[in-house]
Amino acid sequence: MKLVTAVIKPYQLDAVKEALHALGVAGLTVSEVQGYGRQKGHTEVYRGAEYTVEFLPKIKVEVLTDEIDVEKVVDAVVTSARTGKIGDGKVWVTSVEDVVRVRTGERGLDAL
Amino acid sequence: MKLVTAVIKPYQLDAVKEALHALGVAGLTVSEVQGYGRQKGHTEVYRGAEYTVEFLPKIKVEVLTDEIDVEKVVDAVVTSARTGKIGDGKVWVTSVEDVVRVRTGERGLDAL
Amino acid sequence: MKLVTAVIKPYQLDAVKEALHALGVAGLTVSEVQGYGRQKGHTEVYRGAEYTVEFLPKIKVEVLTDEIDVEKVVDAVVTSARTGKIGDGKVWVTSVEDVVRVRTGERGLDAL
Amino acid sequence: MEINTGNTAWLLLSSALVLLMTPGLALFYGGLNRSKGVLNMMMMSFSCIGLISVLWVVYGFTLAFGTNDSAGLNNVIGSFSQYFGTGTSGISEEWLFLGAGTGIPTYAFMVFQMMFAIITVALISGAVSDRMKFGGWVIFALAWFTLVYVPVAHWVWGGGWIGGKLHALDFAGGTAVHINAGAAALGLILVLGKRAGWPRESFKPHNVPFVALGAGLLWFGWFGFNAGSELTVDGTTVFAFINTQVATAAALLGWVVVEWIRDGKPTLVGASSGAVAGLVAITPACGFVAPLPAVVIGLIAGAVCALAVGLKYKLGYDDSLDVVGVHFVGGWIGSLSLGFFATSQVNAAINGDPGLGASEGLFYGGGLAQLGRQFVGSAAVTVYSLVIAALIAFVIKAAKGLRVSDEAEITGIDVAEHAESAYDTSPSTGSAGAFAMAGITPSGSSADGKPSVSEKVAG
Amino acid sequence: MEINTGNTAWLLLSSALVLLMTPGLALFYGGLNRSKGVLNMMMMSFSCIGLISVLWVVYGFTLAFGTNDSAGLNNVIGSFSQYFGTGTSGISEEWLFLGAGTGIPTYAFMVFQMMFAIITVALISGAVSDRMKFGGWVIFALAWFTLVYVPVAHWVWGGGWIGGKLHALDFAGGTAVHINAGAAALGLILVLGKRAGWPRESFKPHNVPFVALGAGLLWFGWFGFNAGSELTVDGTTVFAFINTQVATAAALLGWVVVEWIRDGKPTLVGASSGAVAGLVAITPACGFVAPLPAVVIGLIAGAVCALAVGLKYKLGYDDSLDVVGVHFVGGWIGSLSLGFFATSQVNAAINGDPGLGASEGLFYGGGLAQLGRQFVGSAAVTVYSLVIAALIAFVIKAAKGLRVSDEAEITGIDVAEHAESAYDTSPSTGSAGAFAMAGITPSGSSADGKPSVSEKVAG
Amino acid sequence: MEINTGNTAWLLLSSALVLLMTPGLALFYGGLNRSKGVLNMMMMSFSCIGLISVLWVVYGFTLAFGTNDSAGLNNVIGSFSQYFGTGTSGISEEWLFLGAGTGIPTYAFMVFQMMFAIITVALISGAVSDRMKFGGWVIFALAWFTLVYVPVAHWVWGGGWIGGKLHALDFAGGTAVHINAGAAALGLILVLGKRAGWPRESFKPHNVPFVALGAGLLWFGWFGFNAGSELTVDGTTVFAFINTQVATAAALLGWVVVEWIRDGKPTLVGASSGAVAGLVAITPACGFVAPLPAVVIGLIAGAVCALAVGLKYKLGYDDSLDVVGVHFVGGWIGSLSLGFFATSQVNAAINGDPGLGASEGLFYGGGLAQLGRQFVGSAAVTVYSLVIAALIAFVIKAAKGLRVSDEAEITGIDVAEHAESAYDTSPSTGSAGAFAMAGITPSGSSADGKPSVSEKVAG
Ligand SMILES: Nc1ncnc2c1ncn2[C@@H]1O[C@H](COP(=O)(O)OP(=O)(O)O)[C@@H](O)[C@H]1O
Ligand SMILES: Nc1ncnc2c1ncn2[C@@H]1O[C@H](COP(=O)(O)OP(=O)(O)O)[C@@H](O)[C@H]1O
Ligand SMILES: Nc1ncnc2c1ncn2[C@@H]1O[C@H](COP(=O)(O)OP(=O)(O)O)[C@@H](O)[C@H]1O
Repeated sequence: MKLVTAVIKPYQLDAVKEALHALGVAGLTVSEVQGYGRQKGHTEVYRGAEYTVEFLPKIKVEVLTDEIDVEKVVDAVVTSARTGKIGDGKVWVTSVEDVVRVRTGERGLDAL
Repeated sequence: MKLVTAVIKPYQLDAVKEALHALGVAGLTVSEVQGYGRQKGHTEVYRGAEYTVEFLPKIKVEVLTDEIDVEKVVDAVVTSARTGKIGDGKVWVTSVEDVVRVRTGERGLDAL
Repeated sequence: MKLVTAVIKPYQLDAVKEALHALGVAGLTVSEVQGYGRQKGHTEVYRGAEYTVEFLPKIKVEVLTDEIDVEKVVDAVVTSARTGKIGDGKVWVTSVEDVVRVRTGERGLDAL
Repeated sequence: MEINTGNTAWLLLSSALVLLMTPGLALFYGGLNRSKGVLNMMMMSFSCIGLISVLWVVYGFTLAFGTNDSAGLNNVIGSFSQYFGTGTSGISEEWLFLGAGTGIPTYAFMVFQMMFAIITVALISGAVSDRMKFGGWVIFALAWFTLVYVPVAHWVWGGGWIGGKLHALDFAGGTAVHINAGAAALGLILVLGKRAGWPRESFKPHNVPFVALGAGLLWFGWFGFNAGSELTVDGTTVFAFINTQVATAAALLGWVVVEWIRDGKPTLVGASSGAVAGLVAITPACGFVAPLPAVVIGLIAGAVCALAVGLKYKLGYDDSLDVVGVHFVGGWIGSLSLGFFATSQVNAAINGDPGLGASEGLFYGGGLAQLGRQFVGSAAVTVYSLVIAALIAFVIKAAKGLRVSDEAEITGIDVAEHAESAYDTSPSTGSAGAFAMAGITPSGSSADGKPSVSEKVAG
Repeated sequence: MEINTGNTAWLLLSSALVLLMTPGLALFYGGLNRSKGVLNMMMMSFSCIGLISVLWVVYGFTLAFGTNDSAGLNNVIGSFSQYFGTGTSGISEEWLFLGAGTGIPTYAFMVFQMMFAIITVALISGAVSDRMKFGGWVIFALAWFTLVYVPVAHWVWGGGWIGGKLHALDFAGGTAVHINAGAAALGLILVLGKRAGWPRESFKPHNVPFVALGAGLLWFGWFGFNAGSELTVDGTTVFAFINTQVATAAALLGWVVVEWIRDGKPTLVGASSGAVAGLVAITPACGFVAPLPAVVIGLIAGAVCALAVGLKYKLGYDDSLDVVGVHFVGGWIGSLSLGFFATSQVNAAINGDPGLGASEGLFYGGGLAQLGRQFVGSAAVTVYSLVIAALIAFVIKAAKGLRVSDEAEITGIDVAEHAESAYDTSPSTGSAGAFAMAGITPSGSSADGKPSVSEKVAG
Repeated sequence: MEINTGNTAWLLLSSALVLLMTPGLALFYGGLNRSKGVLNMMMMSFSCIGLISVLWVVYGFTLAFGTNDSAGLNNVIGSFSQYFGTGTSGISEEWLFLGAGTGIPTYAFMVFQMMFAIITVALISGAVSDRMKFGGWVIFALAWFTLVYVPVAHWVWGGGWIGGKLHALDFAGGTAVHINAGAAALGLILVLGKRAGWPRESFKPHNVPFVALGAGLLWFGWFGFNAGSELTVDGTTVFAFINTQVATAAALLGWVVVEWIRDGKPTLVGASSGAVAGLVAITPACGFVAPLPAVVIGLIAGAVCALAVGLKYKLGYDDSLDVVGVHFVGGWIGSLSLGFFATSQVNAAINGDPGLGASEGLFYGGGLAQLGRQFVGSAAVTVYSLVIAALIAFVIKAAKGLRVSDEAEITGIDVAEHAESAYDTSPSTGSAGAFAMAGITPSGSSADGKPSVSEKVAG
């Protein structure tokens, strides 16, 4: 099994969720992160003084998926998360040795 | 070494922590996540209108562990996190190539 | 490619960011976590009564990197995050099968 | 002239209380709104304090409360010169409206009425949250104040046709303030349109303790609004005071009971909203009815408004924080209640000499006469305010000044229109969170795929 | 009757100030509580405003302040008819208690005392946070108000046995309000039981600025409570005012100094709590003692209450927000202080003609007489209120209406009893957080493994 | 003596309003600060209420407002004995300063002036946020109150040289309060130094709704501050009231317009700050100028202060929350404005008999005389307060009591100095977050690599 992790722009989460839903992905887990990258943040003015904000809010999406579906999942995420502007984020894939559904104790593909 | 990641119900964290403690696990790292899955959220009423809440708060627990203990750790987490109701979450295992303890620079098993 | 994950003390983030920057690392993703380990938290007093705080706030840093640079990245993080006191945290390395840059669809090393 | 220290102290105190209502309203509205628009919400109220105070001394007061030399014109507008640019020349100025007998300097009345003008305009803002350009709001406030509030205040209280000829009653502003603002809100949002996501998303209050505290401050200040409207301290003042309390309390109960029955749970937002509904409804009536009828008016207002806030979902207008459901509906309930409960036992000026020319209510032997007058007065203000508000909005829309961009609305109007965000606690500089300790400043403006303020893009 | 505009304005102002105290209390208690119960906490106060206001005009005032035709019965209860259903017929109503000399209409006194009744009941709620059914609270409030507050107010202030026969002093409510509410809180929690997790968990305040602001609003309103209790404006009023200020300030110092010595750090929660303790203690004494003794009373109250809030850990009752430690203990300190410091230099009605029948305090040459009276009056109210409160709680418990389920307590009483949660900032609709931008609504009710409101489960 | 109920009620009400300003200020300053120092910020204000109230009755009032037997000494200090330890003996005490004619008991004036002393000291605290030891603050407050506030109040209002000989005008505290506190703030921070990270980091407000609500409460309370300063209720009182309103409104507009032009966006923090700047500037002038000049004074103050808060970046002093930019600069604007706009049309005591000895302003035919006096009075207080404040700070610094450690500053002064943190919502006991549900308590003190309170370290 694989774990697909995506760091995306917050406003794209809805689109990503829909795209995964369309693929038949049953679940996912998201969290709040802050990203630092080519997209360089921005300056803010407070009482006439300027400040730089370096970290930008991003959403991390994690999806456990079948080996066979992994390319489809990655493609779906990449396509739906894309705005074409810098800072759209990264998607990466890691290998998972085992998955368990806590409720039932089922393992492997049955656990998804 | 392995990394055991669990997405569980918030109220079960105490039980999971105790179970791991009993196994002699020395440390763990937790974070707040939002889960989407079979457990479908719920509707809320505000001023007579209904709304659906899709994401549910979950806790992610990460435990670095010895290859040998990994099954025990997974079992402990699964057992202690179980309420038997839908939405109990997932536990998965990934392989870790190296671990370093920042304080000492120790590597591998010594770093745990 | 590799994913270097570090759980560090919050106040060390600046130093870690600088150290990675010096190495030419282009991006990273951080999140808030709570750690439990040898560093045992502390007691607090409220209206004369004492309480134990077990979890301590930590920062998780994730850096996707080239296989070749991974040792340098790990060393940079470990060195810059070190205060020498208990609770400095852990750094671990996992293998990543693929990385995609969402904006362009580039894969692998080009995606970093 | 001999100043009456008790009366004057009371009117100044009441003015201060009514001023406090506007920050209270800002908090109430701000708490009800989503957090990404709370500052814009509060800024709409604060800008009214700034703007209307100055306009009031320049031309508002003279047009509303000056006496026009032409008795015919005086039915519709006050004097263009009498108090223009404040118009009074010093401390020897006497109280003119009620004669020297009350011992109240004109400036005290001017500042008291100033506070009414401020909050009436601010009330409207609750309907337009999260989507109206701030510049557009300022223009709207200025125009509506001038074209609607000032003449309506004259009609109702300044000797104009509603108070002076029709003899409709309005003790503290059911018609002049609440129906007026509520109708304007409706007119404005019909042109402005809905928030993105409405009604699909819930738009729940982001800070309920603020809502409750705001309601508490409003309640406190409203004693000045209502009991202060007698201007002097006498038996009627005391009735206005106790009626304000019991009607509001009853309305709180009324709203909460409806929720308890309908939704299974009573809420603090409901209790707070119910209190405001009661305050609104008793406003026109407080100095004309007895306490037990006040309880009845309150109960009805609380229960009816609790149902009326659902109307927007049926009729499809997005009245964000229920200005129509609470102020317009509540104002009508209060205004009509006078047709039933007004009595000279409470206010000798009913049927008195020199009196208000109004009749006792239906339940006090006055027949339907007063009910009819109340209806006509309230209906006239409803139509006038709604139409002019819509027209003003239309003009501003034509000048592209009405609505923020979709991106700004999604990013949050606080950042988009004011370059600031309300809170900087958990993921920031607080002592508890890890981001805070790490010194990660939250992104005020979110550059993510949306246009943003002074974004720097590299490589 | 000629109305005294200064006196009447003062009493109305004081009434408004005392009304503000209840939202202030809601904020103070709400901030001290955990965030998952802040709305329930505030709702208990707001429901009192709604409920008690109405009951007061219907039967509370006549029973507390009406004069019973039977002089014997009048020792224990007021009139069943005199002011029933408000009982007064109009603006010609005269002031009855103190004769026409004060120039204050009866309704002004009625509404002033109404505010006292409201806050006294609300005070109790601080002891029961996070675990009492809201319906049970409403029943309790209704029953305790009727069976305890109303008669005790009569005993102390309405011509009943404590004020009228025993001649114990209570200027503004040490016995009738604070000891009374504190004893009721103790009686109620003995039946209700502890919060889950108490005393293991810390239950720290979730919003300390709210606590401080709440204390500030209480302090402000308390000037009406204390100095308003003279009803008219005279020299004693001014003493009551300045004593309120200096005793409260001294108590703030007293509490903070105890913390500084004992825990090494002075806290803002301590300063706020100390201020409240001082306000409580000076309440019965403010119109009978001189300013320097007021400083002493405040210092003692602050220091003793700072220690007294620790008692619950020793004795094992869970008085969530220290109603017993502050109001009960502080009330006793203030009541007994009169036995030492009461003086006719400040209030001519001590030993006067027509006077209160009370003696000078020990330090003013009056011996122990007054101290004895204070003890008997306070003890009687302690026992009566505690017992009846426990009995009421017992009956509600028997009807399964007292305590929420364990699940509801863990989930949070706001969601469980009111279907709302207080804040919706960081993980929601704010502009700073990523979840906010992504439009993730926080889960109001947490379905996780616990029963929840209208949970939909699929597959 | 016959008490005037209207006047006395007004002065007591005003005292209560001014008391409320200090918690309002605490909220305003607290909201402007970062969240990890909000409690320390508020605690500095609350400690002033505790401390100064008590000191005022003991020795402050007699030194400031007593009359020194030596006419020469009376230019610089009041009586050491007249009101020492409160000094008055009971309710028969008469009003002394203005003769029996006003009907106000001395204690009412004493408590009114007490509130001024409290807030003046508290104002200074805004400059030192996040880095001053709390113990050091307490010492500073005590010393500055004694050595600076008390004599300056005597000079300006108590019959001393500025008011009594120089005949500079200061209706409600432009010189005695705002210039005084602003200069002290500057003196103190020159010794205290900058916050770690300043000016590199932004130090943005952590809770803007608190800022706005704080400003609202300040505005409300300021009516007591300004209009109460006439002590009695007369025509001048009413001028002071309306001027306070319109100048503040105009200043709000002035500040916001500067922002709109300079930064492209008007902010709520700007509107709130502008209001405070207007309140400050109109303070000395409110009882001496007409409403339209008040509008002009407000506009200027709002615009100039909006620019003046940027000075610290140029000059390099870290005035955290802009006490200098707002209170010092605004105080000077208001004080000098009297040289232009003061007129006997508003206050008969100008040139009157018995009068203040002051002249009409330049625009009212009085030439430059009054402008000169205003300059001298304000400059004298500036120099005196700045120098003594710096000296006090220097002594405290020498005793190692001035500044917290770097670690404490980074961890957050709330935890370091008060062992508490302000909020406990999202990562804690709230109902929405997962950590909350999981019962994870946020770490108040962060042990991470920094020294911490009672940290337990295990193997
Ligand atoms: N090497 C990396 N390791 C981990 N996360 C990264 C890395 N580079 C970028 N990211 C994440 O991806 C986000 C987008 O990257 P950025 O360089 O700004 O834009 P883009 O991916 O469009 O070139 C960053 O905000 C950060 O969260
Ligand atoms: N494919 C997945 N990838 C990542 N996380 C998942 C996935 N499926 C479920 N989860 C996580 O597990 C939680 C529980 O899953 P759910 O389907 O609701 O219940 P159950 O595991 O009992 O069948 C979800 O809330 C989500 O956080
Ligand atoms: N086995 C583990 N798995 C995951 N995270 C761990 C583990 N052990 C420690 N950690 C993380 O590392 C942090 C520091 O560990 P700790 O034992 O306190 O100190 P040190 O690493 O200096 O010995 C913990 O707070 C926790 O977040």
